[in-house]
Amino acid sequence: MKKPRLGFFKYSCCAGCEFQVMYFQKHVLETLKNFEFIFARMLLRGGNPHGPFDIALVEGTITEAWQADELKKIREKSTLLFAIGSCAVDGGIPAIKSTMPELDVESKVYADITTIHSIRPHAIDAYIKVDGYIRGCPPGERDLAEALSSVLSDKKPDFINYSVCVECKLKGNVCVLVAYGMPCMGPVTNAGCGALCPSMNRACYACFGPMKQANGPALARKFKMMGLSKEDIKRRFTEFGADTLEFRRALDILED
Amino acid sequence: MKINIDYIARVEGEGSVKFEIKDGGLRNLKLNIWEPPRFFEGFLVGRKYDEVPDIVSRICGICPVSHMTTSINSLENAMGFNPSQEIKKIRKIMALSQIAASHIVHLYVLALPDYREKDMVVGLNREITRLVKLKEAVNNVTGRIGGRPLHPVSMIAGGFTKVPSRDEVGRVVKQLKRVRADALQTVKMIAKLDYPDLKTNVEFLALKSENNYAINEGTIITGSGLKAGLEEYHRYFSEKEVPYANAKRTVLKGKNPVMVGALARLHIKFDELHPEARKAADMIGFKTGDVNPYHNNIAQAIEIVHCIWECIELLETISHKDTFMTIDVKEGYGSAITEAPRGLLLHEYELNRMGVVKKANIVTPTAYNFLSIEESLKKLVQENIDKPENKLKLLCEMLVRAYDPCFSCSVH
Amino acid sequence: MTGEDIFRKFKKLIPKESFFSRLDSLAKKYRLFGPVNIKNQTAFREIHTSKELFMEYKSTMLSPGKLFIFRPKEELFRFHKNEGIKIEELPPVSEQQIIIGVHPCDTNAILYLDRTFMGIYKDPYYEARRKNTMIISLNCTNVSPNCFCSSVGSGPFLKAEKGYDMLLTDFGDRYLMEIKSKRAEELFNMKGKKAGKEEMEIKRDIENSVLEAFTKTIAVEGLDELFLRNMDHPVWQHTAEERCLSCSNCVLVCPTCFCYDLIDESSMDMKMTRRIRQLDACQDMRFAEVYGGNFRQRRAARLRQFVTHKLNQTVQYGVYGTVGCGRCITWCPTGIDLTEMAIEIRRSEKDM
Amino acid sequence: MNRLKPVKARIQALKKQAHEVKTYTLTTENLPFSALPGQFNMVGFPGVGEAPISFSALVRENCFEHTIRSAGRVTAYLDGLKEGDELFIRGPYGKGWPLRQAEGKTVLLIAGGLGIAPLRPVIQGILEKRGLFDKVYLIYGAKNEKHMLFTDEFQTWEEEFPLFLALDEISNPDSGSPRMKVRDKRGWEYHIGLVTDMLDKVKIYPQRTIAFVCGPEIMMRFVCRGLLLMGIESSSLYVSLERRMKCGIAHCGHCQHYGLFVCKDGPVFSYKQVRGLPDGLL
Ligand SMILES: Cc1cc2nc3c(=O)[nH]c(=O)nc-3n(C[C@H](O)[C@H](O)[C@H](O)COP(=O)(O)OP(=O)(O)OC[C@H]3O[C@@H](n4cnc5c(N)ncnc54)[C@H](O)[C@@H]3O)c2cc1C
Ligand code: SF4
Ligand code: SF4
Ligand code: SF4
Repeated sequence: MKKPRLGFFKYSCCAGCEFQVMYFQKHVLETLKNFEFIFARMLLRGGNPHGPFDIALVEGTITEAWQADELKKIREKSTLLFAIGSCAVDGGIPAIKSTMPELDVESKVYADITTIHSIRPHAIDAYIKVDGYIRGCPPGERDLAEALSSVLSDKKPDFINYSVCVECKLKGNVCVLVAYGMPCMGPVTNAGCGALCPSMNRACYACFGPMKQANGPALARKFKMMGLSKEDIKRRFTEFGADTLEFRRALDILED
Repeated sequence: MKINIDYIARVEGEGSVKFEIKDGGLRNLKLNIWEPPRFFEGFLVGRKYDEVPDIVSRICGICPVSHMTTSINSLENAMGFNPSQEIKKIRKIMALSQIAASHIVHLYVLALPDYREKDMVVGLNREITRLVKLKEAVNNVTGRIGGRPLHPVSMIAGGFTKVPSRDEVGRVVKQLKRVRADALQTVKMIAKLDYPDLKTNVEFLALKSENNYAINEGTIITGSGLKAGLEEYHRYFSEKEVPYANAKRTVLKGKNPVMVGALARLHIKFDELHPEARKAADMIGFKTGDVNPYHNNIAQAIEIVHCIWECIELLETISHKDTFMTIDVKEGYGSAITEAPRGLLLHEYELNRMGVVKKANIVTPTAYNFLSIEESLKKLVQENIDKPENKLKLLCEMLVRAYDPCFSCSVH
Repeated sequence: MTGEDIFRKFKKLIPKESFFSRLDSLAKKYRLFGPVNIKNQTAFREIHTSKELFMEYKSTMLSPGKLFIFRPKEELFRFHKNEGIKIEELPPVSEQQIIIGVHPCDTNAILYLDRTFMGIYKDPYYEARRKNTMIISLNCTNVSPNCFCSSVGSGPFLKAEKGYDMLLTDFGDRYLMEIKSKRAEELFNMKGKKAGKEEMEIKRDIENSVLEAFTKTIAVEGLDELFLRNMDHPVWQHTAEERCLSCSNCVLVCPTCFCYDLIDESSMDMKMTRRIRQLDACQDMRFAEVYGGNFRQRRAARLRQFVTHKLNQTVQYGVYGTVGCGRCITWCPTGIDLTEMAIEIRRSEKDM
Repeated sequence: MNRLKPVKARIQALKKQAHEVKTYTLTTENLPFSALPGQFNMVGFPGVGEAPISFSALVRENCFEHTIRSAGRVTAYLDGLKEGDELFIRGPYGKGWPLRQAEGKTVLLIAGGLGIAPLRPVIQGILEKRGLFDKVYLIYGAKNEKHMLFTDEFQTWEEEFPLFLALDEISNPDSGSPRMKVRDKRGWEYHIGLVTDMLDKVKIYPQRTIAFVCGPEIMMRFVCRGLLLMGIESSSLYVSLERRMKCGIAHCGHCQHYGLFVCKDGPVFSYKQVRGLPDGLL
């Protein structure tokens, strides 16, 4: 069998996703063996950024115009293109920037912002069509394995898209929201982490981003009833969801 | 002749090197870090202290623990909170395991292929097997305590939300013990590589404290004898913007370009290294005072040994007591400096009385190294100016890689 | 199901210590599960000695039936790819096990699961475990605010006569032990005072006093028709939009919800695929998705499916889907209460 | 017996029926098993999953058939298989069409789109024992002529009973003017319009008529209402429902339709049984 040609592209992010492939203990040997790495800046010198690729993995938020242009070219050269990691999937941490006036943020960091060319941060699907989302920050092992093994067996991947609560219950954790009153984002967050935070006695902070059927406003209302301040609620919904409608919608109920 | 290395592969983040050779001389050498800025220091303003560690952890996918620990130390400092010895111990275990993991990846995946005339680690099967084994063992330490090795979740201001049980710790230790031989093997292998010659006049910079290999706290010490406490930081260091790079550059006023990281640490605090690591250094004939930046790789290998041995010792004394304490939220300013895998990392914050960030500043290892990378590159090019372009380019890339820069960190 | 053979059902008063020490003596042959206290919560766990048991518990988040008989997640098959595909059927683990202290609601929930997994089509995994599991039920004397078992006839005292092995009632320092199966009779043939009329009267008195502790009730008469008349009642829409998170907690903690998903996971070397069964939830968007649409696209429709499956839809098995344990109310992050929804519907009909 | 355990089946023949639709002629080791028209198998592949698929022909000469449209994960994978390849099946499951009850009666077969597939075994059953039934009509509609399935069997069918064919649109209108009818190369005449338009063409005694309807739920809704207006009892109307399914044996709960398990109590239901239930369109 011919090895699928793999390209890995990084935009604005911590590069953790590309690293997660190395953290991918159980599967790292097979991954290296089963794929032909055509382009992966962090793993490979040289390489061919122009493809074509059987599978392209794109990490990072789009924060500069050239990235969007390059991304469109990669899309054209790739049979399958997956967004990997919360940055690429829904804007992730870099999108927090969009909760405040852009120039304010930029001038807090650089005295001279004339050399800065940032645009409003967006997930990659703001610019191109994406074949699948490998969620999480860092991406969940199960979905990453599902994406790669699907390419190898030529089928459509089946990604997890229920809430963190489902994994939490499957693990038998005592719910930290109901039992201990912690402001857990689990009910609106896409699973894939194995309900990590509740298992570690803390509230989920939504690093896997919103699930498709999330009801942000309802959870925000609950937090309000629990006594969280408007600002605190806003922060919870914008840490990993500043660029998502599901979470942005939650802020509407804070207006009155 | 213009020489462009459009992007430096196998480093963390995005940067390029450009220079010109004219009339046999070098002109305009620039390390252009074009990693796009994400403005962490900007959007941290308005966020509450309890989410800061989770946010700053996303500055870097290789040293998230360092960013978390440094921010936590600094926030606790701002609120006048003193963590227990036990908390400090576990934080050190986290840091050591992450330094080891980072070095292991750097040596095997990023640096080694050059010396084996390869573009990528694929094909080096024996090494990959050792890499996976070592990495699994050290990641397991970070992962067991933190919940996951990358962007761990149990580390918060005030301590740890959960600490693994005695049995779990026992298993982790057992696994660490099993890779000790692989760590020593790594030192041997890395020492044998054929490093290019280069002498630089960098100023080493590291943290130091008595009786232990300083990681999460200590006094700032330089090779030429400067000693500075955290409160004096801004007297000695300044940060400058560079028009051609998105990263800022940190300089030590009135001194040579500084170098931070494993080589600097070994130079400054060789005596505090774990005896096994010192033995390993002797075994390969490592001498302090070595100013060839390429040898940073050797220093990293020695540090892996240190980290694994010290981790084992610390893990064996975890007591499970006082691993979490509540913090009284207060207004204040605080800062902290630690040793990240690649060198000094500074975080400083100003909080209002709700614990909301009013001001944030982060200085990363690569910002310190920025200038000395450029200076070393200049020296390297000048000394090898007659070499064919391809060879010269590779030498430059190898040099940048030897510093193990993290461009993502430097442009945060 | 157990208890088919003829046996002498006995009723005895047994000192608690001797009951527990009998349990301990069984620990070698049987895996024991029971309620234990963890950080002011009670949960069913495997125990090694009866000292771990906390029999005075109120309620647990997960029910024993959906932990130890129907498993939340289990591997069913392995497909090995090696020039052709071989199917390896993983036989259900069939260790002998005893679940101790199962409240009447949860016992009834197991009887409900039996209808699904041991009806006309038998699930071999469930069946094997069911047969190898002894159920020691415990009449409930600790009512929680969300319990409404008394309204739907599944508690607080167990009325079912078979399908479990033993029924305990707390008589202070003794248990009233009522044997319901032959194997229980053999294992617990212990010395104790034979219980007669008098004890049964005491039992009734305890039951009556427990009945007074209920704060939540639901009127079941005409419930079926009530819901069928009100499929488009505004309560569905506004509860769903304002409060339902679609997080599926309700379904997962429900002791009678049986829906599952089959998931295939392949190893990266492509040599092996595991077929795994895992609890699924009708609150999930994908649950009812078909080509060209989704019959429960709306959040309100999904919420209604859950509530009516518990309080209506008795055509399915001829009994209510709820056992009144109140878990879905307790563990719903926004506290959505199916009994209140029924009340709201009833009230609006009265107002008309 | 473990009913979740699939068995291997080999693709003996593969035939492209229409856009994205293929008919798979399969054989397995555990033949012959007996299946009824309207029943289904769970068809799938390890690592990909399973999907419920109706028999489009029952077991004959050690083979049976499924006609599958590439609609999602499992079916798209099956679409990539070739003759001689293996796939996995388990079944048969469900209640089929009540063919015995149709004996002696006028039989209306009404199909929309892929709905013809589960009705094909009924047609074949009728053809085999034509004498047992009174008048038979087939009304069949599809999006356009390219989506018509089993067109090469129309000839045989028409020898025994009339066919009324309808198309939503013509795929390549050769003239701009709107037309009510069109003929294809083989001479089949298609009405342009809805399946329900064709109900006028059949002449029946409502009390002695039974109807089997299969197609998209919204189409079945209008057809059934039309048939009720013609005077047929709702208990003599049968429809086949589609719901998501994972197990096929009334365990996994996915196909629950208001207390009914479509896999066990259906997929064929009398219209009376399912009319007006919530979460459905009937
Ligand atoms: C009793 C019965 C008999 C049947 N008989 C036949 C038959 O004979 N022939 C036949 O072809 N079909 C038949 N079907 C239908 C077939 O089972 C379904 O089309 C089945 O869903 C296909 O499975 P799949 O895994 O290929 O598709 P799935 O992946 O399950 O997709 C099903 C639908 O959901 C949509 N979908 C899936 N995932 C997503 C997503 N992430 N986002 C948006 N939409 C999504 C798809 O677009 C598609 O429309 C029958 C169904 C039943 C119940
Ligand atoms: S998604 Fe998270 S892990 Fe991935 S690159 Fe972004 S910050 Fe890093
Ligand atoms: S702890 Fe959080 S994720 Fe877990 S069930 Fe409760 S709300 Fe959901
Ligand atoms: S529980 Fe939430 S924040 Fe924690 S790892 Fe999972 S998705 Fe991320």
